[in-house]
Amino acid sequence: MINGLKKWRLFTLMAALIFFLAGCGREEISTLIPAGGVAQDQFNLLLLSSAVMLFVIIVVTIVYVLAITKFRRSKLGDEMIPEQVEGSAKLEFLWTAIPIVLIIIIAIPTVYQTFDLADTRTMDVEAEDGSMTNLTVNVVAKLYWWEFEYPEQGIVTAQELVVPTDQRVYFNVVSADVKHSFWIPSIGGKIDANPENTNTFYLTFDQESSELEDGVFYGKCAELCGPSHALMDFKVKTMNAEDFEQWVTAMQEEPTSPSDELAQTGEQLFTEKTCIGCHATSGVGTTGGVGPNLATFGDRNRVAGILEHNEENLKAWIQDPQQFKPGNQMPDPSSYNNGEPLTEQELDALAAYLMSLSVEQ
Amino acid sequence: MSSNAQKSGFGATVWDYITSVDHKKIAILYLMSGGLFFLIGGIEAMMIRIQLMKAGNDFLSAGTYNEVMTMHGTTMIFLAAMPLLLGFMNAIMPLQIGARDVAFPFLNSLGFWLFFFGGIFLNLSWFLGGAPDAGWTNYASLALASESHGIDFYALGLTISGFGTLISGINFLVTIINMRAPGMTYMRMPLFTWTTFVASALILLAFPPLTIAIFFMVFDRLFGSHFFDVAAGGNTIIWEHLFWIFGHPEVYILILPAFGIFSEIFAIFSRKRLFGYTALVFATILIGFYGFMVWAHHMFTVGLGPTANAIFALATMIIAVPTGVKIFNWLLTIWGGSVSFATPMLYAVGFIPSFVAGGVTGVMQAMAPLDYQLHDSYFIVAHFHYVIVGGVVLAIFAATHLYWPKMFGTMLSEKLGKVTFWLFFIGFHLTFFIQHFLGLMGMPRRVYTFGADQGWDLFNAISSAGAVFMALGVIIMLVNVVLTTVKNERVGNDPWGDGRTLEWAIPSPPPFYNFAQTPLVRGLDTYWIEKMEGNKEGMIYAEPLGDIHMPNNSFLPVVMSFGLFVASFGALYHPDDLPWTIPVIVLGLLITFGSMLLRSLKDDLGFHIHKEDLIKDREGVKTDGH
Amino acid sequence: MAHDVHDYVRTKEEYEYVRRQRAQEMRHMLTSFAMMIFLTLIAFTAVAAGFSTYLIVPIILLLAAIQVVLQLYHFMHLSNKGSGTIAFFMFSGMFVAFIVILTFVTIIWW
Amino acid sequence: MDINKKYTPQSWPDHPETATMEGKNKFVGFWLLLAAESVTFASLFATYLALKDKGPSGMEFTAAELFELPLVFAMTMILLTSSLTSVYAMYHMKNHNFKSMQAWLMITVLLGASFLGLEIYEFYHYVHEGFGYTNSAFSSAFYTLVGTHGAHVLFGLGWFIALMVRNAKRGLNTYNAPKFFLVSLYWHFIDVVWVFIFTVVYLMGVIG
Ligand code: HEA
Ligand code: HEA
Ligand code: HEC
Ligand code: CUA
Ligand SMILES: [Cu+2]
Repeated sequence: MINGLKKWRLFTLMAALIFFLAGCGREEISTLIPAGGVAQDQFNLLLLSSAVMLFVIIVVTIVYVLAITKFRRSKLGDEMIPEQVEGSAKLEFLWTAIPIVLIIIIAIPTVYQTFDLADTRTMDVEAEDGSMTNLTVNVVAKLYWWEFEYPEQGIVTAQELVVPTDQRVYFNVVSADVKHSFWIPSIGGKIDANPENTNTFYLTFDQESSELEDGVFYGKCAELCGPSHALMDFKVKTMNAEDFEQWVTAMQEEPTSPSDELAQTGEQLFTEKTCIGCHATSGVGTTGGVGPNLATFGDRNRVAGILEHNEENLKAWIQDPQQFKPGNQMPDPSSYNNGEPLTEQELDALAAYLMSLSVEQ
Repeated sequence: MSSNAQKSGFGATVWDYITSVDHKKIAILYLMSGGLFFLIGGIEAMMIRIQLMKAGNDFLSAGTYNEVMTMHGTTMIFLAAMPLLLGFMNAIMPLQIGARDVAFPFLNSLGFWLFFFGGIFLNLSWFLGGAPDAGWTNYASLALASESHGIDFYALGLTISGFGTLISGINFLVTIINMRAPGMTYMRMPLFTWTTFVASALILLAFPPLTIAIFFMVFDRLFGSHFFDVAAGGNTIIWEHLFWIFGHPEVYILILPAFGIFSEIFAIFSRKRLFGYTALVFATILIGFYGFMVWAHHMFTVGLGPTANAIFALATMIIAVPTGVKIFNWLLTIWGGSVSFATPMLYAVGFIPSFVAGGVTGVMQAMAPLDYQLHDSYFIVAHFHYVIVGGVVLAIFAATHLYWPKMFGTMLSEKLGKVTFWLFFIGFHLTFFIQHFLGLMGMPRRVYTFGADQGWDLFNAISSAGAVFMALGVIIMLVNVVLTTVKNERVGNDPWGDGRTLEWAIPSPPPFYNFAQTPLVRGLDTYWIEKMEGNKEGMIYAEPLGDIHMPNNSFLPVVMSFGLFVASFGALYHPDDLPWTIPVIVLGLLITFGSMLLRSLKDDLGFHIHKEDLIKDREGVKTDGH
Repeated sequence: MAHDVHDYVRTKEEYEYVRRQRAQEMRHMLTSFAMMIFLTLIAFTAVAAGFSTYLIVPIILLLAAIQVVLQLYHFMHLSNKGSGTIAFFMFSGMFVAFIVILTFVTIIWW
Repeated sequence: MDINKKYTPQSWPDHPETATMEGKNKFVGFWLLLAAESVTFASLFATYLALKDKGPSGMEFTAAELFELPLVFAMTMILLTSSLTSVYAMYHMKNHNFKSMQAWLMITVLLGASFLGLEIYEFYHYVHEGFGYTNSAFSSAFYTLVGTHGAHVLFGLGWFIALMVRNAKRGLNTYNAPKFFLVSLYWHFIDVVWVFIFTVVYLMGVIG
């Protein structure tokens, strides 16, 4: 036999516990710790709707608990035949009307926010000098990596989105192959990267990512796109407008050759081993690269979006990319190195070179 | 299981079931194969949970995980939940309306075999080069890019079984429209019959878009068309629309019969007439109706634009109202009743909080801007397992206990039944409640692994632990079935004592012709009325005892379905440039259409049971089915 | 079921009467047919004559819809008594069909 | 029901198609199938409209250039007429005039076959011009929509013929009357669909 009351207590206990634990979500990625205007709006909707839903659940629970405790046969006796009640128009009206009211309460902000978040009219507004007043980033999703182009600035980067705080940033999102979805949980809800059309939306970033434990916000691909869908991560660096300007200027400069000898060998190898055919090393450019632009590789937080950023992992990645991201589009060394794996020296050199690629210093 | 099993040998029994057109035997076939697929889907679920139990686990590889996850969803929805419900509809609905069988017994059998061969075909993919791996939603761009034949197995398998389901839907509709016993007006039909009716109507109108979408998929992948090929002007969003035009009604196809089952249970075990019967009926119809106007809530993030999103968001929220009407009417049915907590009622009582929790998260997802965060995260996984497991699966388990005596003539053990319930119920909440928070903490769905740096380890571990409880519950249920069948204690017409509708007025299991005389229905809960008036005979009859006309058994449904099965193999390997594919397609279609032609040319007039045999039967002398 | 064919033999007068009834009904059918042909002709000429697209499209769609009604109600006898349920399902089907097409050509596309 | 029972025009029921329980069931079931078919064709139409004139860059064919109305107009007239002839067949069926019914059915089949012939010619012609099934999204959608209708016509013809042959010796009874009635319903439905294909695909295609 069930004891409704006991169960209910258990439930509240569990719920309380879980709400406590929920606070432990990481601020780099939790929608419960919004770090941008859009996420904040959505979080507010979450709170509002949770309150309404909690109300619904409480009402149902009260009636429910009373019903199953008061009318048990063990209390009423086996012979009792209850009155066969047909129904009640009054009650029917009541429980039609109240939910309608509740629905209206959540419907109004829903409609408002739907239009507000889709409002990209100011995207193409030009300032007097012909430059754009707002920053626009073209996002291209590819099997398992992300490319970010800044058309106005003439630069392109990959895997790490760099954006200024406290202003609207507009995004044009499209896919180069299968469908993906662009999602930065703590900054705002997602939008799909479709192969057939460009989707447009905006986000704002309120917090500088350097304040975070990990130094970056986490971005995710949220649409199943193949074996490595789970690994199609990207990172977001937010900085104040000034730092951002600096970053853009640094990106626009032609990269200089590294001073370190090992890295210079690496640079050579990078050309010899045809890496350069897929990877650009200059920040100036447009989308369309076969592989990620590596101009900022030294500043990265991760290798290939997932591995901790150190030379060990970098070398392991170059030697066997499939091991880390099954099905990704970067070939094995054997395919461009006469069927051989790269030697340890070659790897060291390449790693040194790649680590030297930086625009932030 | 059936009484002539011992009499005529195992082979004969099997043959009898394979060729049977009796709705009760077909129901058992549905139950067995649906149950089998449920176990397969459940094992796949366990594999998912094992893989996700800790960060960076390597129990399944990335590719395999996608296959397992896809097959879990597909199997559970198409091959487990729906067939199990169709099984109960088959077993019970004709009895509830006092019919001798469904309107088209032959098609009933055909519907089953199409489903069965479709399901087998789909699952053969495991052994023939890889299962489908693009999710149960099979979105077009990924599905076209997928290299193995898995997607083709998905497309062709679901085509075959989809035809089966459509046929069953039409069959039930016609049965309910035409074959109700005298006096059984629409507003006297039991709620399970009503929900069968509306769910069948949804099948009728929702499966065609799926069939067409899959048709496009087959042609794109196997015969060179370009519906979804963006480079040639195609558009993958068409798949999404067609899939969800089907997909959303589909979830109501699942939940409405579950609602029906619970409605019966609440009335029986509260010993009380359903509160607000009329409201329940209209709520059912409304849910079915709205079900067709909300599909784009699965596509809020696709970029359809704010107008479409707003309209579909509002339309979706409305569904909470008729559903709420149902919840409250059930509560008021319990209220003032005499509630016995037998196992079916336990499930029904467990269902209410579980389903309400799942329903309200659904409404939260309907708020488009909020859904931008929730979509494709574990929040969604939590939502739909709350409504599906907390609604549909609990209903299937409840119905298993409730109708087992009616179908097999013996009661499942109450004690083991309650153990199953508690294990499953606790495990269910443990597994899925926490997934809401995983979603909110940024965990996307359909990920085969996650890094230790995301902060999701603990909750995933808890979730996996919960799944173990569910598995234990299911295993105990299997034990229960075996023990009960071995013990085989026979029960009477109305084993629960408080049966209200017609199916409880006849023996358990019913004779193969159901009602020797068609009953006369005098009101809602007609058997209850007779009982309360002290009618010793059980029912009042609308006709004198006379000869009964019955349809013949037939092997043709198996052959027809098998033909499509064969043809599908031809189509599947068609793009591989093998010489035998076209002949195999032709051969398969010849088998199917040939047997269709045979069926329509050969007059199959059935046979009669004579009055004398009926009288003998009533006096307890068993007559054989054939 | 066993007992559903009722044998009834009409008297001569009754028989004559139903024959006449049917012949008359058949004449109605011919009229509907003539109308269908006529409507098709109008649609065809409207297009052939090359009026403005915005004018023609609604007109020819309307003409097609009228033909559907004629087919359903005259040729297919949907109005017969006892056909209420099937008419309900038929219209539900057409309703779903309508929403699908409507959304595909309006709000749902970019 | 006795399959060998003979009827006279006087004893023939008013609604032979629904005189038996089987007939009633078939009648209702078939209408339901037609409701499902409406949604099927709606899906095809919606897809066609979405993909109209869409193709790879540099695609040659668009609806406005491709279609030839006179041929399609003739096809429309033929199919409409066949709808009428099948009504005649049902008229005779109700009067229990088996011979006339068979004759009108024959005419219906001939008209249907000529429709199908013209359609095949039309397709052949397009393919010959280079507008093949695998050309573009537009061509796939076009052939699938119109071809599905064509397949329905073909199936209808087969059904007509099978019934006519099977029952040639047997005459009308309440066992086969529902079958004749259903195939004629089916035929009308096909006609309705064609009216929309004519309007939406061809007429609206030509105006662009
Ligand atoms: C049985 C299956 C079932 C059922 C019954 C439901 C019921 C509902 N679902 Fe669910 N849903 C699924 C199965 C189901 N769903 C599945 C499988 C998916 C995911 C598919 C995939 O992507 O793989 C999904 C996804 C899904 C989404 C898409 C999310 C996304 O991917 O972004 C949405 C969005 O609106 C949604 C909404 C709803 C709503 C509003 C209901 C409503 O019907 C719920 C109504 C019930 C209640 C609200 C509770 C009772 C009511 C009251 C007590 C009255 C008072 C209440 C209020 C005023 C709120 N569902
Ligand atoms: C009817 C529908 C249904 C049912 C009943 C279930 C039941 C379960 N589901 Fe599933 N699920 C879906 C429909 C369903 N699911 C769908 C549609 C998806 C989406 C797929 C997609 O994204 O494409 C999904 C996805 C899904 C995911 C997300 C995967 C991902 O996004 O990566 C998870 C993860 O936890 C999960 C878990 C479970 C669990 C633990 C159960 C448990 O309730 C299962 C309980 C059953 C058992 C535990 C059976 C135990 C059996 C035995 C122990 C056998 C004994 C053996 C013998 C005797 C032979 N499901
Ligand atoms: C055919 C194209 C191709 C070639 C050749 C190629 N790569 Fe790559 N590379 C890619 C792609 C595609 C990715 C993105 C993989 C992913 O994340 O899914 C990638 C990713 C990388 C990354 C991780 C990028 C990041 O932003 O974290 C590094 C480092 C890298 N490649 C280095 C190399 C080196 C060194 C070579 C040559 C020795 C090389 N690549 C050759 C295609 C190529
Ligand atoms: Cu890209 Cu998932
Ligand atoms: Cu839905």
